[in-house]
Amino acid sequence: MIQFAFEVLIGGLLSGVMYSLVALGFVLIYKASGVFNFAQGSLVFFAALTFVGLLEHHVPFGLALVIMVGVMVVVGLAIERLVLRPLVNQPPISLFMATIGLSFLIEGIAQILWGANVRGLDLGLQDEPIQAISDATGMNVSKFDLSAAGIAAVLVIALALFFNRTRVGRALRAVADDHQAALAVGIPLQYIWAIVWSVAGFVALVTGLLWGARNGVQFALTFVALKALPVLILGGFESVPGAIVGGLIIGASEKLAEVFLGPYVGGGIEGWFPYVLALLFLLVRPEGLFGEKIIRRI
Amino acid sequence: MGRDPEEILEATLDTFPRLLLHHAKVRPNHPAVREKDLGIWQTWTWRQAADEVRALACGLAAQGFARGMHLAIIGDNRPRLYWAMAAAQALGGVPVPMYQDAPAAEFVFVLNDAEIAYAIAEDQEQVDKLFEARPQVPSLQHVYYDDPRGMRNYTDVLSFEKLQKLGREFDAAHPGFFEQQVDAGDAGDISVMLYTSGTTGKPKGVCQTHRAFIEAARGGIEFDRLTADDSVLSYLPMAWVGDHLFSFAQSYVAGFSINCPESAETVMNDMREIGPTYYFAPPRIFENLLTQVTIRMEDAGVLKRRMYAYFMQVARRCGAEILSGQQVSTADRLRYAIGNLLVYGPLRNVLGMSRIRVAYTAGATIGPDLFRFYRSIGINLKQLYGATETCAYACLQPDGAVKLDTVGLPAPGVELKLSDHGEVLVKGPMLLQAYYKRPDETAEAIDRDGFFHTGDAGLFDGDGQLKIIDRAKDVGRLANGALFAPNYIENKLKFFPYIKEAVAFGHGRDTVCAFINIDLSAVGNWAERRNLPYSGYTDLAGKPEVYDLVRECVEQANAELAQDPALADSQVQRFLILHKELDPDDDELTRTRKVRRRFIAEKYAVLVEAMYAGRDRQHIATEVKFEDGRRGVIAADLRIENVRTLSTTLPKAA
Amino acid sequence: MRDQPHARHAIGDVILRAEGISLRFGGVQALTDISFEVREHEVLAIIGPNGAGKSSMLNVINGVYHPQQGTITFRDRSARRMSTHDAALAGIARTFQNIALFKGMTVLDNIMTGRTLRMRRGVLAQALYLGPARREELEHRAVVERIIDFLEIQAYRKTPVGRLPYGLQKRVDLGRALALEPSLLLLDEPMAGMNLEEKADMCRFVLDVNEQFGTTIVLIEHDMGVVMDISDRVIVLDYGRKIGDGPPDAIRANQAVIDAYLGVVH
Amino acid sequence: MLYREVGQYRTTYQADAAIFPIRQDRIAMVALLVVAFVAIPALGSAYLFSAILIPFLILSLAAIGLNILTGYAGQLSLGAAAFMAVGAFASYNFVLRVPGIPVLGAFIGGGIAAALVGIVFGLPSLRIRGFYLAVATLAAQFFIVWALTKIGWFTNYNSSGVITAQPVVILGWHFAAPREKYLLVLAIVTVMALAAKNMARGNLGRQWMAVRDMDLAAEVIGIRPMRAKLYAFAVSSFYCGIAGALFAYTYLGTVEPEAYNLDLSFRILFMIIIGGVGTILGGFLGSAFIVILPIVLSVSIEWLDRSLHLSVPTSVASNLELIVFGALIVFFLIVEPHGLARIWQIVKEKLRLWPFPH
Repeated sequence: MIQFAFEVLIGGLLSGVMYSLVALGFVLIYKASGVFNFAQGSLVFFAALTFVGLLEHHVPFGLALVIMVGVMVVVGLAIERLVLRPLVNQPPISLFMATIGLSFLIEGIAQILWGANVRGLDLGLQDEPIQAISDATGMNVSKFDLSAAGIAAVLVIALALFFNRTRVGRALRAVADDHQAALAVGIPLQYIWAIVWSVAGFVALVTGLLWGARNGVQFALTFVALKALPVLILGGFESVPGAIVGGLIIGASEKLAEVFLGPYVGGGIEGWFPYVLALLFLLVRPEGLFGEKIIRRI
Repeated sequence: MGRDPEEILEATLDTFPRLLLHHAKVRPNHPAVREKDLGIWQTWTWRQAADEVRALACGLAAQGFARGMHLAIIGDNRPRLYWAMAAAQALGGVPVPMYQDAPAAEFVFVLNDAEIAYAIAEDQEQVDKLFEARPQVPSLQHVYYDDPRGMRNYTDVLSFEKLQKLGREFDAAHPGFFEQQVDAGDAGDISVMLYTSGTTGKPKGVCQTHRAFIEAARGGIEFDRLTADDSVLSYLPMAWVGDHLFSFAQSYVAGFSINCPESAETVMNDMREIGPTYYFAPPRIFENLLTQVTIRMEDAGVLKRRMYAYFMQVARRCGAEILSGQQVSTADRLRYAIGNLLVYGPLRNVLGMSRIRVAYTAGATIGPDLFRFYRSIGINLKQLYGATETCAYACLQPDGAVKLDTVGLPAPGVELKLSDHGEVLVKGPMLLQAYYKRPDETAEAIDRDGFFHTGDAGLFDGDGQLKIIDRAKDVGRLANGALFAPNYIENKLKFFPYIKEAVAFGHGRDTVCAFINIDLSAVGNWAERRNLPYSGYTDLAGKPEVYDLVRECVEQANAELAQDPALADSQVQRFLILHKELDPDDDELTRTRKVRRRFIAEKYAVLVEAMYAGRDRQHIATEVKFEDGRRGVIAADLRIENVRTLSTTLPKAA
Repeated sequence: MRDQPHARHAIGDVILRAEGISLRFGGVQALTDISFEVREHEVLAIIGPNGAGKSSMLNVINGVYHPQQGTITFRDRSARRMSTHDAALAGIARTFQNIALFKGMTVLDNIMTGRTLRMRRGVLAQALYLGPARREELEHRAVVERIIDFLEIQAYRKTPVGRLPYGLQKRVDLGRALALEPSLLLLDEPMAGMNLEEKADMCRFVLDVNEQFGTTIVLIEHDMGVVMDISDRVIVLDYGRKIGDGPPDAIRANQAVIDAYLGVVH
Repeated sequence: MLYREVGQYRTTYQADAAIFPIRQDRIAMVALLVVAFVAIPALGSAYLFSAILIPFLILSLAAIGLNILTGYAGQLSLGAAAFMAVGAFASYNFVLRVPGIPVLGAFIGGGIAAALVGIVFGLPSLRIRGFYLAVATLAAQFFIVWALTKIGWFTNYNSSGVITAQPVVILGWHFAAPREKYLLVLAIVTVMALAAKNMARGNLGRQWMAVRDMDLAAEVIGIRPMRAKLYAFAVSSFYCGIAGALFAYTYLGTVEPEAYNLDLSFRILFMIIIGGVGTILGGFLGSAFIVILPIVLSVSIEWLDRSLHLSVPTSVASNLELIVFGALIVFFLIVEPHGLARIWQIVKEKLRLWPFPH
């Protein structure tokens, strides 16, 4: 029993890492431009679908990967230029709604380009238990999950480094703290935004590939965005570590809940459990795990 | 109810207090006064108005105001100030409305001349001026105010409420007092004293009897078939004879409602809301309105401007004719109908003139184009002629016989003739009784046959309509003996939207020269459209481009003058644009904005000489008074320019 | 407003007492052990260099901030943590340094919001616009119209406040506060960023309020001329401490104050 | 241009505070109502009623509801459809389990149920703002739909988890034909729209807008932001609840909880963005737009098919719809954040000032 629980927990944590990955996409953009980018999920979907589309047209894997990086960067830039820049200084809510519209737009385009039916995506990782671990502990830990988690972890660390070590990263943090000040000290906002959006595009690609490979490339991918929301609430919209920790918590807890609570209430509670969890958490700590306390000024 | 036959009724209704009580009886719930206050049109019926007046009159009586005394009334058009007039009259006293925008210094003379002991002021501003004047006005004892704003620290003033409260107590204590006072009144009593801001010298108090104003009012009412259901916007100075006739006398005779705007800034809007059916405005207001219309239309899109231009041209062609019921082709009638839907109707609507049945203008000559514009968009604008001394009632233009350059036929009950010098003489029940304490001036103004000398030079046209050329005393002669009518020339110039004021010189000289005041809003707008930067009036006035603009106007005016042999010689040869706007506060204009030609000639003698000496530049520094009383100096180096003139022999321009 | 004017109200006894107020934000010490009194009908000015804690002081008085130490006693109610709502109920109104009007609403509606505390009708009555709800609405409209008239903003009644020039917005802000018919009115830099004429008007309004309705006024102001003209008493803050308290002339002479102000531009 | 306002002066605040202070507007409104209540029922076809007008009206009502919460009170909600679901299923159960309850009564019951649920999910708004709150409403969206699916009681243990709306009988009159249903919906929507307008222009509406524009200032002048927000949630959910009930009883007939999914919530959100945030009119304009757009699209695609013989796959139509919607949202947010309602308002102002441009 305990063992099973542990197994579930690990599974949860592993998928949690991927939540973190998605959440990271949100955090980046939120930090830089104060936008909650609801379209992140659609980007993931778009990325995965296009990638598969390329493969289907016999584009070699590597090349497809390169192309996709380019595509996603371009898409990211386009969004920044065509949607967000005109909306700069609008209330955050309008920006948020704009990204909702955006997500519809992207999903529509993606499906017109590649059709709506579910595709498989093979990254050469089998979703099978890792013998070694099973033998040692008797627990099933999916090879795929582990490696996916690995990739995700690498990316997360890379990004963290990027934002803490590089000039751009520091500039970005300055922007996040105070747009005016950033402008004042001569940090080119729009340049920063461009970078952030292309990075977000890239993150979306990776996420798309991992999730796509796991659950098949399908419209459901867009819901990844919805999954990321509670993660962000736990972690706080502005905190990279928050996104990571939040992702793990959500991933683990939802799995546990599904397995141990689900049966009593008829299952399928993954859909809302993270939210309720996040909400309860919110009521205790409105600013999230790592967010700073808001002082209301007049 | 058994109405007495008209004439008996009229006989008994021979003073304003009696008229008031009459309306309170026959149309108690009919609106008498409306005022835009606290966001809505507060309304008083005739009965309520009568009660207010009663309380006020008794209050004044309680304060010792008695028959024959004078009550100064100072402020914007407010119901309570109109009631104050009736209240004073009810007690046999005489209301003396004064121009509210005059500075304290000007108050002093009138207050003393009229031996004012009681004064009702609208608000703190007016009370302050009264108190400023008080040291020089020993007679002034009692001051009352309408609006308590900021008045709490004032001593020995009484609020309107307080006065009325005293009045109600007094009324209760002396039943029948009010009625008995009203009964004691007589048609021959002085009903009001209006001070003429005479173009020269100190103002004179014109004493008018109840009879005079009631006759004048009644004449006008019958002439234009006004009824109790008409309504008028009361926004012109209460001290001005026109307002007294339209907003007081005629309202009391016909029983129609007067409407007081919320404030000076909101007049346009308030007019739009109320939509008066009977409207009076001096030409300058119609002029400003038209200027605004033109300016605002210039901001419109191309299509709209085209449409506007087209239908305006249609209107110019046949609008006035249709209004006067003349012969117009069906095609034009159709075009006009469409225009009425697309342009004229909406325009009347935005101007607040949709419901106007009769509109009058007077006080100065109105430009033909201006006049024609309003008639052509279907507003029945007419001209009248009269003076303070004739209750603003001497000539009226009858519907259907409206001309651009006349002031109409002698009004009912008015006898009118020209002296051999061409001066207009009138006689009738509406003549003043006398100038207050000026027997000599009175004798001078009214000859032994009882004709009043208006001081205007005029002539009758073919249909016996009167045409005013100029002030009789202003009509001069050029050195070559040709006729020189400065006003006539100035008006011709002022008809151009870009020219606000003009002063022509030429008496005893061999040519005519002129000062010009440009219209800041019109020229300013013109400048902006040519993105011509300017820092204010003086700067703008000095711009060569502006000089060119004005020169064109002057040349057109010359062309018109050239058409009339009698006036051809008074074409303007040279002009300059003044560096400051002529201003009543600097005594350059009268309160009714007539130019004080002599005064200006003296004040700017150096400029006049420069013009005739043929110089083309002249430096001048002028002291000016600002609203807040501070003084300053405007100095400028003025250009003087020549203008092309035409010889009479030229064929008439179309 | 057409009621009988009263002469200037004589300054009465203490209605507000602040005792040992200290306020911190995280590490920042905004106010340190501040005590003072406000007397009925007086005009009290709080001055001090930028960041002296003036606004924080007002925010403490009407319950926006809760001091870590000290108590505020208003009339006989004494509290450390007075909620903004209690403050409003008790009759404390305020205006804001950088105008906090409801941008999306007209001048009329903005001032109407100030009447909320006095409006009782329920949702259903409002939804169906039943007699009582309608009557209530119109009664309060009448009151608000008097305020509009008092502040001479008739011409802008139905204009969205966002479109008004700065000076007028400040007036509307004052009007909204007046709509509470407060007994204590807190004005946070009512004349900041105004031109001479606007300042003169605002001064007149402030004095009129104080004199016509006897409202006690506490205001923050930088313009020393204004402060000396209109205030009965002046309190000086510097770095969250009170360094002066007394009639304008005394303050003008006070050395500590002068030092605090050295190099501060007005 | 058609306006003739001269002489329309007001002597009472009552008249000044009227919903349509200008006579011409009142006339137009009456005319519109006559058309809606008399002309259309007389001429309209069954298709017009059940495929266009009924959904249009119902969604307008939902949009009005959401607009009260998001437009007036400024609380972004992504769960409108969930509250519609509550209204629908509650009404169903009221009719089912309360013998002899009038259908209208059941609808109101449904509305109230929705309002209560709304308050529950509104509670977080007392502590959290903006996106955080949006997430709370998302939670509502998922949780409610899940609960209605999983808990059999709601669907009366129907095997396929759907409910079939009982016949609508009011005072013995059976509303079966599309025309009758249309009239019923129209009547309800008219009344509720009026009520909404009254709240919006009254004390409640001012509190909502105050909280939306500057909540701290609102608090300082004595408004209780919490109460105002909860009222907004309650009223908004009530409107959505009624709309949901009508959706089931007069439009779909047989409904599964999934009919009220996130997608519907988004559509309603789009309606108020396109229609106009913070206006009652916006609800109708937006709804009309979003109901008609797909029809226009599919028709034009069909036409393309037939005329150009390019066989467009059916999926394209729906995706095209997504694209157009998405693009429009972005477009409106950028170009006219106040939506069609503002455009209409501008046109009206122009007409009033005609021939002047401004």
